Amino acid sequence: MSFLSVRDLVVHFKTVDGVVKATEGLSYELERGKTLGIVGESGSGKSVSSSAILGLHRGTNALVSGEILLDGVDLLKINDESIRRKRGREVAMIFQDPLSAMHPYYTVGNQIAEAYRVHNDVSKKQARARTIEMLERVGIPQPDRRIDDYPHQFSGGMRQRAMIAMALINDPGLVIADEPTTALDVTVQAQILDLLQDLQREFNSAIIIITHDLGVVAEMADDVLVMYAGRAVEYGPTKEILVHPEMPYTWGLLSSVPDVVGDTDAKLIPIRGNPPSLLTPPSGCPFHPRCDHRDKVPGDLCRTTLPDLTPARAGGDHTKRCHIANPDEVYATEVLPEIAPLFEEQA
Amino acid sequence: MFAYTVRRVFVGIIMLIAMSMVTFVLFFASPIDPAQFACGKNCSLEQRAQVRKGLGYDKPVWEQWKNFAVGVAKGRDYPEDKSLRKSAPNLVAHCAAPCLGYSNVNIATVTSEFKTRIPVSFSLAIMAFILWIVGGVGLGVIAALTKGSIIDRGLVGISLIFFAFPTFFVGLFLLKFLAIKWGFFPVPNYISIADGGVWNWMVNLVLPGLTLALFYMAGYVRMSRAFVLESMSEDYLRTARAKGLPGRKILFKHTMRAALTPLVTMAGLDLAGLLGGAIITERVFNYNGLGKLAVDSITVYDLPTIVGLVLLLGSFVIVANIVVDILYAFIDPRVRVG
Amino acid sequence: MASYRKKMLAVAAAASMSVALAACGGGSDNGSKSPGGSSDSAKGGTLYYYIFAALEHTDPQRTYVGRDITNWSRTVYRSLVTFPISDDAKVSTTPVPDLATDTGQSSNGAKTWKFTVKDGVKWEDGKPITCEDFKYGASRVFATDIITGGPNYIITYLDIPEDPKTHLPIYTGPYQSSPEGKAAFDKAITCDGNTITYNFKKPWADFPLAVASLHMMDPYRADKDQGDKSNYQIFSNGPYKLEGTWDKQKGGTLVRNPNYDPSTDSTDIRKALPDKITFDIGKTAEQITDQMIADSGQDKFAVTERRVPAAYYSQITGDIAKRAVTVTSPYTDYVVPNFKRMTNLQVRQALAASTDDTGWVTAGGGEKAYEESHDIVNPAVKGYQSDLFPAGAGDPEKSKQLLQQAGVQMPYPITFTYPSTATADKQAAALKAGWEKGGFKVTLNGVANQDAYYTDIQKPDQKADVIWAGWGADWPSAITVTAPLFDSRPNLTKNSNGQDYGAYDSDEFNALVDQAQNATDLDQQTQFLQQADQVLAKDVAYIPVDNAIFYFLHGSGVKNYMNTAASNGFPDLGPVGVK
Amino acid sequence: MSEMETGVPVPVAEHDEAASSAHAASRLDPNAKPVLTVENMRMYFPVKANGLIRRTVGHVQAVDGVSFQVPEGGSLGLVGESGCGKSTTGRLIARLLEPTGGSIEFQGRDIAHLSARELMPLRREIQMIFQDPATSLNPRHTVGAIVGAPLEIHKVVPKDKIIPRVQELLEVVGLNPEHYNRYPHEFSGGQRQRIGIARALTLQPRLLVADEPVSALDVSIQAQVINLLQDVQREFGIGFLFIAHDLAIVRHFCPEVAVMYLGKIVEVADRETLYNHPHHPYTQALLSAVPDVKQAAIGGRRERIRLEGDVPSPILPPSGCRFRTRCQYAQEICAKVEPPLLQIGPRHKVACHFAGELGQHPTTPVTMEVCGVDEHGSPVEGAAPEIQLNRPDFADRWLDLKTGQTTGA
Repeated sequence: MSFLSVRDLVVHFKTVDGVVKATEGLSYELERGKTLGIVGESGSGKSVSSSAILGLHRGTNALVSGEILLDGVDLLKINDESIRRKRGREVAMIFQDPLSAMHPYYTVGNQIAEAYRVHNDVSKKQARARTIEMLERVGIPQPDRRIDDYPHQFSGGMRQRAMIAMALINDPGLVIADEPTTALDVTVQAQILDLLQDLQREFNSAIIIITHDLGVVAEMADDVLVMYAGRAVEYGPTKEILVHPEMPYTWGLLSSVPDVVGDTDAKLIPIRGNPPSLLTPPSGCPFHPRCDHRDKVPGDLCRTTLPDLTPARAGGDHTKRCHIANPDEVYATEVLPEIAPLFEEQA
Repeated sequence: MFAYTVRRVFVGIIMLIAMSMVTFVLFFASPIDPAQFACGKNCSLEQRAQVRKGLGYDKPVWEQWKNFAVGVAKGRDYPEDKSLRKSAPNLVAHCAAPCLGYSNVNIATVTSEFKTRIPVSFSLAIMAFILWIVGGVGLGVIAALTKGSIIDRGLVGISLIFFAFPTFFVGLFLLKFLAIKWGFFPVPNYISIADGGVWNWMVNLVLPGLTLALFYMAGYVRMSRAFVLESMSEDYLRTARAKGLPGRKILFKHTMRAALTPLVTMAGLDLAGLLGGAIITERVFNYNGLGKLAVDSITVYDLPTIVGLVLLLGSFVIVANIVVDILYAFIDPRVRVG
Repeated sequence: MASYRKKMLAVAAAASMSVALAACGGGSDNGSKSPGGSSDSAKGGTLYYYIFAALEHTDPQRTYVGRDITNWSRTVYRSLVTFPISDDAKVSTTPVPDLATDTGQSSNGAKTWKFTVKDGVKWEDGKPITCEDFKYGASRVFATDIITGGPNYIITYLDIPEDPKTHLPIYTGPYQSSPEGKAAFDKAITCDGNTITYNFKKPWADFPLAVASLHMMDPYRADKDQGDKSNYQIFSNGPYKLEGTWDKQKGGTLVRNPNYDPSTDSTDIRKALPDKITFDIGKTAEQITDQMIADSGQDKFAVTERRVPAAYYSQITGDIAKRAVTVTSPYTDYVVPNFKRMTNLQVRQALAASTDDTGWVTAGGGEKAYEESHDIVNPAVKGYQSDLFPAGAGDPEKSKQLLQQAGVQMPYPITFTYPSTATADKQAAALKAGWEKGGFKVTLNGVANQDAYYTDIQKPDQKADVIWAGWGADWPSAITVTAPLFDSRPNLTKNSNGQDYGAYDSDEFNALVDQAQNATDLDQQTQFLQQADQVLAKDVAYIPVDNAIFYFLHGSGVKNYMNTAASNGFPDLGPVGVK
Repeated sequence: MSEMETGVPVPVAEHDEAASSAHAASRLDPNAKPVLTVENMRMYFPVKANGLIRRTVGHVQAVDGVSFQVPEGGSLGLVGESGCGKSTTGRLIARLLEPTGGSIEFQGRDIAHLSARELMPLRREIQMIFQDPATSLNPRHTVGAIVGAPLEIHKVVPKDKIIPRVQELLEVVGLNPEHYNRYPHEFSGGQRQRIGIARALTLQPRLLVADEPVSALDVSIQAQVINLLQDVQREFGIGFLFIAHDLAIVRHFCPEVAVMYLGKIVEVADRETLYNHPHHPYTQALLSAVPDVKQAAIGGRRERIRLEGDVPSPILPPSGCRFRTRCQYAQEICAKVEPPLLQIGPRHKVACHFAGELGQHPTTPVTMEVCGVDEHGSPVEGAAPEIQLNRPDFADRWLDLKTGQTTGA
């Protein structure tokens, strides 16, 4: 059994306008020392599903079902106090905007030490020593002095380092990084991603990295889960997904993002229309209203029937949710030539 | 911080000077002749001119203001008639520096009038302040924590009712039932601590304090509820939960501190406003505080008292602003000047 | 001359937000009840007097509020002559000797008045009251820049030349005056032992009435005078004296004056039964009424000058009603046509005919607040005539007929200006309804700024056709009513209509006023004034709309409670006792 | 411009189709005349002392001596990390700020110090698009009012013609023209940015300052908006100053790109050169830091150049070269002499003493001659620079780094 095993996870929110189907039937596995990248646009359910692991939806209007097995324990079945004890100790989270994610009125050190003391019966002094140690580990210069700074006195990169220190101080088995670098500059992003990888090696933790940036996924993740309208639409090893994507939405993501290398004349092909409402998701394949390859599927299948998550033509652990019979060929002949000749040669 | 405070005080003083000027100008721009008022209605033009001279209102406005300013610095005599000082010295009142003026209506210097009024207004304000902070914030937090429940809606609804009722109505209501009819409280009458001890002072302040507090409390219930709710949706609270902190710690350490900070500003300024007198409440309960003085002096066109009050109340607000800012810097490290 | 009292109280009322603008103060005994009971058995105890607004002055020469004039008369300030205690208005408005041995001797066609001060009368410090003290008191009125706010008739009557520059007497009071002024004053008022003589430039037939009604001729001790600083000083010569000092905001307590000798006084004027009288300032009408209804503790021994607010009328029943009185006040409300705009007599007559007096009174709160009025002169004032105006609900048919005769377009458009309050708005609406039935088209102009109201309506170029005003006599003679209000000569100037708000100007009327002022005896004077009032009625110079009613509660422990003409309709402290 | 010409010509309505069609990157027209020429522009924000008297004790040198050109109908990209001064530059160009020094020549006229009144007509010519469409649109105004407001303010068209004009504009940016009476919150983020673009187009500007126009949008939507901006540019011949931190987006949109660091332009070049042959260590680090899908996908990522630490404070920038504190090639001269923006190719300028392609940085300063210093940065007598430095445009002659000689085309 995997270290983390999410099975058929459903997260719905009851609102006055109706039920928001934020996550539908989501399943994935993750081992220690490995990284899973969850990719999707805003509102695709990627953050919501991860918050469910920490039980952060408890006590809200959310309806959560399915199984989340961490080390064999179903996190959805245990009581509030038990999940609280796991938070920050077994599962830690790193958030997108470290400025708003830290309390402005308490020092950085206070907030990190707090995360340590709540799970460990240690003195203030011990907690402080441990905090300094962690700050040093995440690369904050003069940690014994900076520990008493307030978040606003840190730069964006340092704040995110501090957040990482806070997340890792209890040596958690699973770290969920929710858009950890979106608010950061590109050079700082590179620093942080490097740091995360270093720490992962050191602590052998499992990491879920949630992002909209395929580049980050490509560099960080062993596996990728592409989400659209609350569902997994493609899932598999990163390299597989990026080189042989079999789902038109993944194609769209690849072709609508320009790159800094390669042919400067590469075209930018946007995905039509807007992301769907989770209140009234489209029937059939949720992507069909924006899909340019519907014509390759006979009849009205895309509109009426939700495709199953089936093994990709390329085989392996790669699964995708699409009715197109020969997606690998469509990609190779129709999509790839338009966007990146570089891939053509390699593929 | 020190330099900042000194600078703020300096700006405050300049503002007070400007306020006193504006008050002088506005006073004389009013269609009512203060001399006519003092003289009475069956006053001939000639007599009125005499009265105006006696009050010193015959001089140009700027000169009157200048005399006022000199008085603040050095003190002055009333009336400012050197020959009268010689012929009938016992008629002349001396107003020592800092002289805010001498009221012909109250037959007293403005400062001495303030000395008797300030304790009344302060006592009332502080009693009200304590009641409304304890009640308003406490109930607001309860409402926020039970958001959407009957308790929440009930608290918000009741507070709205008190907010909507005019203060004089609430005041008369409390007075009539709690004091006159059922006798739970004495009919309020300001008794200083020196005269009647802490207990008497307090018991007499309960009803007027409550009258004021109910009005403010309503706002504070809703504000603290909103702030707590807002704070509960902050990212850093999600962080606190993700850390595995217990609920109690999240509420008291993380939620409350952030939620109640903005209240400090409002409470400080509201308190400053109240120190300047609660006009209606003082009227209803016959408390001779600054608010009642303000109404009385405006009705009888008592310029020295009006100017003095403007400056006093202005300085309350200015001081409160400075204090609140300093306080805020202690609460919120982001505001500290680095 | 005039009604300062009125103005001051109106302002106080506006500030209190509790009482309609119209009416307060003054006195008549109509409808007052005097519960019986032996006065002697009520000796001792403390009487409480609840007052709403702070007193402007306690200085005798500056006191001008009817309530205070009579309160001080009964307790601390004795005058040469004063009014006795009586249910009978006629008696209680007829002066009797007080500090003087008689009610004064006039000569030289009422231009010279002579009084002799009684032996044995003393100040609170035991020193005798001398003629010089009277003279000093009168002299203070001339310091018009310091002794402000009080009645100052003697400035215009006393035989002292006028300074051509200031148009004021050359004598400017005891504090600073030219030697010539001082000399002129010394000639105008002379002391011969205990006899004081006043020399006037014109006849003053009702001088004793003025002395009894006001405190301007009271004695004053020069060594106690601190000018403006003495404003709240009470240096007594009556049965009580002030304990400690007068607190402007809270009032003060009167206690017995050991140097008062009752043998120099009369129980017809002062019974002085309570040992203490506490004036308690600041309670609102609502608060006072609540306490009076509850009638517990000290409230049992309390009287007040605040009228019962209309909201409480329904609570005054049974035993409580026994402690309530309605008194006709000396205050009359009236409207004047603007003679610059309503020049046609028949139009004014139509206005008078269609005036719905009954509607006005009902809208104002009914019989406990107002009564219909027939004359601008109050029923308690000498010269009152009950047949000048019919009052009632008006006669619209007659009004229309008059307008037709006048040959003006109908409906005839008019603007009515009045000080706006909740009650006054209702009353104005009632008047409007009546007038419109009578063929007018009425635009109401309620003035929200009450303080500026009188200044506004004094403007000669004002656009109002009909103007509301109120008046109360300074002393119970019509000379203090119609003359100051309608004599065009002192009133109408380029910049102001003075108190002649409608700019009424009649030689016939002015001549009758002259005759009255030059009359050497009161009856003769009254006769001229009645004729003058008839001229006003004939010209429709005014239309009276109401006399204000006082509706007072008092505590159950108050004995011999009375509201007399002498006390201007307020509780009379002369006879009252507590048990 | 006459009244007649102010109307907005309507291109073929393409709405959604236009938005979804594939677009190649914009191309450089080397012969285009400049619409905007900025020379030595500086913006210093005073820093007040904390003492009793609020003395100015220093300046945030947000923009310090920046020179560049935007060609008519072309785009110049401005990239850099937060705090580098790129947004301030944009706001200066749009004259939302008045520069401390230097000139901003727009259509041949220096607008750097015009008064608010003189700027009025100019506001029609230079428009701005902001990052966050949610906050830059007044939520209480309808889309029609927002887009039509400039028409009303500048009295360009009669009142009754405003609505039809607004509808045309909405059509141009691919929105349903019937939605002119809706409010901003009724639109998605991408649609709101379209509204912002329509508003900017209302007066047919000659220059658009686009400050991070797509960074708040979802990835799939970013491409739609970028393509729309390309359409608009082509259709109306608008010059763009395109400010973004996303190097890939800039690369796609702008044929010419300037890289800023701490208030200065460190490198400017045509796209090809800048992305494929960057010569400034900062540009190299920046590019290497961008996570790259394709490279990663086909076997490991590029070697990343690690930049240590944070950007120094713009109040007290390092002496000499501002990048030297984080630069692995820095030597003595870098602390002493500020490297000039030196032209090293037909359309390539770089401000570095050791400019060179990655891994081929020279060991001796290339700027000794132009700066008149020796390799330690000490002045050398008699050296006279032959080349004009820090000019906004590109000269015909430049310093060839390979030969060390001044050459020309």
